[in-house]
Amino acid sequence: MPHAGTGDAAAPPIAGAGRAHYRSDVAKIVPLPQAVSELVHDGDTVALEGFTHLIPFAAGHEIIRQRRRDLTLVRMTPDLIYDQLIGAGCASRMVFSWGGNPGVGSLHRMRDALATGWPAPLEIEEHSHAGMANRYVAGASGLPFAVLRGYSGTDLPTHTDTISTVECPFTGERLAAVAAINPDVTIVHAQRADREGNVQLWGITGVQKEAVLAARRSLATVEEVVDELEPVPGAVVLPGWVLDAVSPAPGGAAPSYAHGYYDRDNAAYRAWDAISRDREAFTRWLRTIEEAA
Amino acid sequence: MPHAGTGDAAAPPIAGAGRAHYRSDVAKIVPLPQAVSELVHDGDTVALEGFTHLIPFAAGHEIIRQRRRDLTLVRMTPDLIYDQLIGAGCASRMVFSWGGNPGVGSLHRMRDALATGWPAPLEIEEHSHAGMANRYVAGASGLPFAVLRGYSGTDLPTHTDTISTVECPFTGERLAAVAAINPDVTIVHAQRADREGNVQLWGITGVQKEAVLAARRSLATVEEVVDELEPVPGAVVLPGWVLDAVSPAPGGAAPSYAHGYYDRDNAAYRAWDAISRDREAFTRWLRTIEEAA
Amino acid sequence: MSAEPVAGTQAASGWTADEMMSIAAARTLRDGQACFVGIGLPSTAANLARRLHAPRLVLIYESGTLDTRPDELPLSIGDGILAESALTVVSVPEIFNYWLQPGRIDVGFLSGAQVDRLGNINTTVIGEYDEPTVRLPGSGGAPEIAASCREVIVVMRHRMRAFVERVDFVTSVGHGSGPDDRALLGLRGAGPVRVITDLGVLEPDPDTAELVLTALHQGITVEQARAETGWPLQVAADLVFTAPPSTTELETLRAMRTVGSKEIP
Amino acid sequence: MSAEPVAGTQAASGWTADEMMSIAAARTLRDGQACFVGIGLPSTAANLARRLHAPRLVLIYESGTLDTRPDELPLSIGDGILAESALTVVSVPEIFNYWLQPGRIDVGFLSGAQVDRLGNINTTVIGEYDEPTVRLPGSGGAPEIAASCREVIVVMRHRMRAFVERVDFVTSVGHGSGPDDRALLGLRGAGPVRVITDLGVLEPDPDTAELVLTALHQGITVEQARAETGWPLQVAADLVFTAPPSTTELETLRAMRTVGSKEIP
Repeated sequence: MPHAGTGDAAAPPIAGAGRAHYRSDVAKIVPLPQAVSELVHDGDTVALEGFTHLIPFAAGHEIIRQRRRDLTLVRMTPDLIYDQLIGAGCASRMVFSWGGNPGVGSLHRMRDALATGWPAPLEIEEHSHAGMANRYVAGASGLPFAVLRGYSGTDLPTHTDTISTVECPFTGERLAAVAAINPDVTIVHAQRADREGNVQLWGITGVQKEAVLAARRSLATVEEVVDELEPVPGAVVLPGWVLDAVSPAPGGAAPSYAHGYYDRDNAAYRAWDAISRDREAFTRWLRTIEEAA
Repeated sequence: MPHAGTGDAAAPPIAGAGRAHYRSDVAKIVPLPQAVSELVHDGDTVALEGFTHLIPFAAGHEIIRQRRRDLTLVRMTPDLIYDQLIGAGCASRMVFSWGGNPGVGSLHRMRDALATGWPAPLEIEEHSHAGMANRYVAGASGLPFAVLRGYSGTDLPTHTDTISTVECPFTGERLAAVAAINPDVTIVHAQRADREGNVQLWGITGVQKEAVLAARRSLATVEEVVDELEPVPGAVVLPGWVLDAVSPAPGGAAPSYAHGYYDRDNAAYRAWDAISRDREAFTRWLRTIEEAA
Repeated sequence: MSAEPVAGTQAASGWTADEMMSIAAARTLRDGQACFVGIGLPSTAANLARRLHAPRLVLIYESGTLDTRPDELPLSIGDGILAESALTVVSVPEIFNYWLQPGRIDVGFLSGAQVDRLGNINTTVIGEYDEPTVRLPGSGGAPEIAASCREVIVVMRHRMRAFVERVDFVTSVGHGSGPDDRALLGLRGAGPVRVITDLGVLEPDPDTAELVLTALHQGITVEQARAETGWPLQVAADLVFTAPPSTTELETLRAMRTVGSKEIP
Repeated sequence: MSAEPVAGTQAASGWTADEMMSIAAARTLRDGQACFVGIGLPSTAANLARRLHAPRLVLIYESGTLDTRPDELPLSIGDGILAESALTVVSVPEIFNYWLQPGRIDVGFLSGAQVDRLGNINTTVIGEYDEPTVRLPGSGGAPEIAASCREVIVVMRHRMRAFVERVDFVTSVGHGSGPDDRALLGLRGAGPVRVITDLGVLEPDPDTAELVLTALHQGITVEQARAETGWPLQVAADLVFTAPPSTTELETLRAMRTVGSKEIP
């Protein structure tokens, strides 16, 4: 895998990993296999965020290759990469608000795991988008919960115990409350980083900033490492000191897209429907990923 | 006063004014005197926001000229323009978190009003920046309150009844709560607008977006009206349909600055100290403003 | 998924039932409104309205794209074309908290797998939650769109399995269990004011909040609508027929291309 | 406001008391730390540190400028130069909620009108709140900076009227009313670990949280410090003397210009 000069296979361990909210060291630019190896552990709560755009596929495939198990996968819009992680047996739990193949249909590996427990049983914790977004906001803000107008009258609170209510101390009004989410690791994909590990992403930026800031550890994969981050309208910049590692991964969001770099491969999303419907087809696909080290 | 072609002295009333959160009409580009006349009423709660940058001085002076009375002035960082409004007798109340002449010293008109009631008694409601920022966030979000880690152990809650506490329904932790703020009118200054009334501001953008979105009515004064809003890195864009009016006011942030247009007039801030210390000097200054219609 | 030719197939009338549905939905949007758009049928209808009578319709997608004017139809809620053609793009928390939640959006435009007699919508599961017959994608932005928009318009193909007495799961509240329920639940928008299908239009009865048939598309009968509705469908006294698609409407709709449509048959 | 020449005037020692204070404060910052900076003395010290031993010090101002590297000193917290030289500029709500509140800032760098025996800070009023002798600017960002940074460093001129037994108003909590108070109040940072003045350095006693004298600047005596302190100032057993300013430190400090300084004498 191509990577910038400062990271190589013999790079020392990532300095900041695991120091939660106290990370003043600059993110290290390290190869993706090392970053995943050091930052993602069995049993972790892992968020690979992205709202249709900049989905961290390369990082997800590396998690599959490293055969992580018993992960709790968190994401507002779990799509193909979560279907793949679930089918590969990496996950025991999914926390989400909309799970599907955008523009195509269902996630068949997720459905199979839910219905039959293949290859491993999958629990779910289900929210609305507004609820999930606010859970990340609370996590990023160092608060235990967030308040919103939501869920009232729906059947979700019956099934999800991270939804509750709170009373306004000024008006007495009852509002929905959701528990903060603080992933052990958040992984995002971005257009680029500078050599100090500052990361820049633009286009639809979703909930990525909040997901990174809510996490105990974080990794950004990037299309390229550059000398200078030219300002871009609408860009979100994540300072290197809130990231534990940055890994070059050109094309790392494909088949989703990277605004300004490449388009969404809609054919691949469509093709996934057939692959994922069939355990054998999926298993063959999985082998190609595992062997593409 | 220079203004764009679509607004003139005989312009019909602003369509959206007073429709609170349901404003789908596009902001009308109207002269500043008309906008202030229609949008700011005696007794209103008015926020003229700006964090050192883009302070809406021209709009404040127009409020002085139109002799509005009994206003509640809201702002995180009341500075010269609030000192001027208070000295001119427009205000009966101020809601704030830091009141001073940035880099110079105190607000003498504010101090005089507080100490002696000249020219009118002034009540205050005092918060921290974090509290005020979150009050605007709650207001912009249509929530009655916001939660934060703040105020604990300070003497502020004793004096300010819009500070309370709330218990996390998940952890039982007690956190600070602040009441939402929803000004009757928010006024901000921005670099530019397009002819549909979409407004763009950049540089230090402070809490302006939240202050506008929290308000029942809103006005943006702008350096210029342009055909097309070229995207600018870091810019905040306020769609015309959340504004009631846009008024051209070139130089309308002076003596504060407009990033990309003109610098801060530090000498004017320093000169204000002497003017504001003395009621007579202030009264002479006030006459120049009132006569500059 | 392609439309089943229930009625009004192109051969018979010059347009498909889906086309009639999209056109009828587009017509209900007024120029200058701010519209929170779900993907699929709502997105098609809203973009059609923008090309017809509502050039200043403000389209908002939950991906954070504000006042977006795509020249092709997006395939997903987060397509690049939505960001490129937007007045501005904000974060996902901001779109929900600052834009949707306070009630500043005029129209929420939704679809679903099931809608019931009282306009409640299900996009979560068919069957029991823990042992579903069909696991659907889930909530997405719909619950809060349904709660907070000034009014909600639902666009769905009219099928027996979708128009049910009571949804299996309330993902998004329509009129809850009756006309006062939204107020009791603290929901501030008016809820579904119209369900537009490929057969006609249903609207809540002011007294009972029950969806009743208020319009039929050209060539559709009350019996056809009743046959595809899972409750005893009432018919409004002033039932009307939808005006057939105009040439402009049809041509505009057919000229709209979906992003990447070369690849998606 | 110019420094009163209490001690170490330039004539006698080659540097002023204010210069020694800024240099001592700058020295306490470590490279790579994230530092939330108040305007005035803290800003001078932090920018000096960045030019000396801490080039990767991350400076954060409450105006929303993240990792800013101004080549002149800002006059206010919201100067254009802070935005122009920042890695990124975020909104004011974001700077408090996402950056300060979760405890991801290493050092909060504050000043004040009064500091007391237990490190509490007053920037609100001298005298009674409702009938103040002096109305001060108020809280600004200080209460939450003091609450949430990993540690707090206070920089203030050492004067009897400012170093008081008990502040007239607790704007920002130092150690509250004793060593366990921060934990009881739910404040997660360590609070003031050091008060750097133009006379020396005070640090909280680990057992009582009372500020005790731990260092004196060159040429200052314990008596001078006691004379300017409003409580019986204890002296640490291992009291040290601050190293005098190096030529590099002094030259760097003196070469720093304030924005618009031509106009501000």
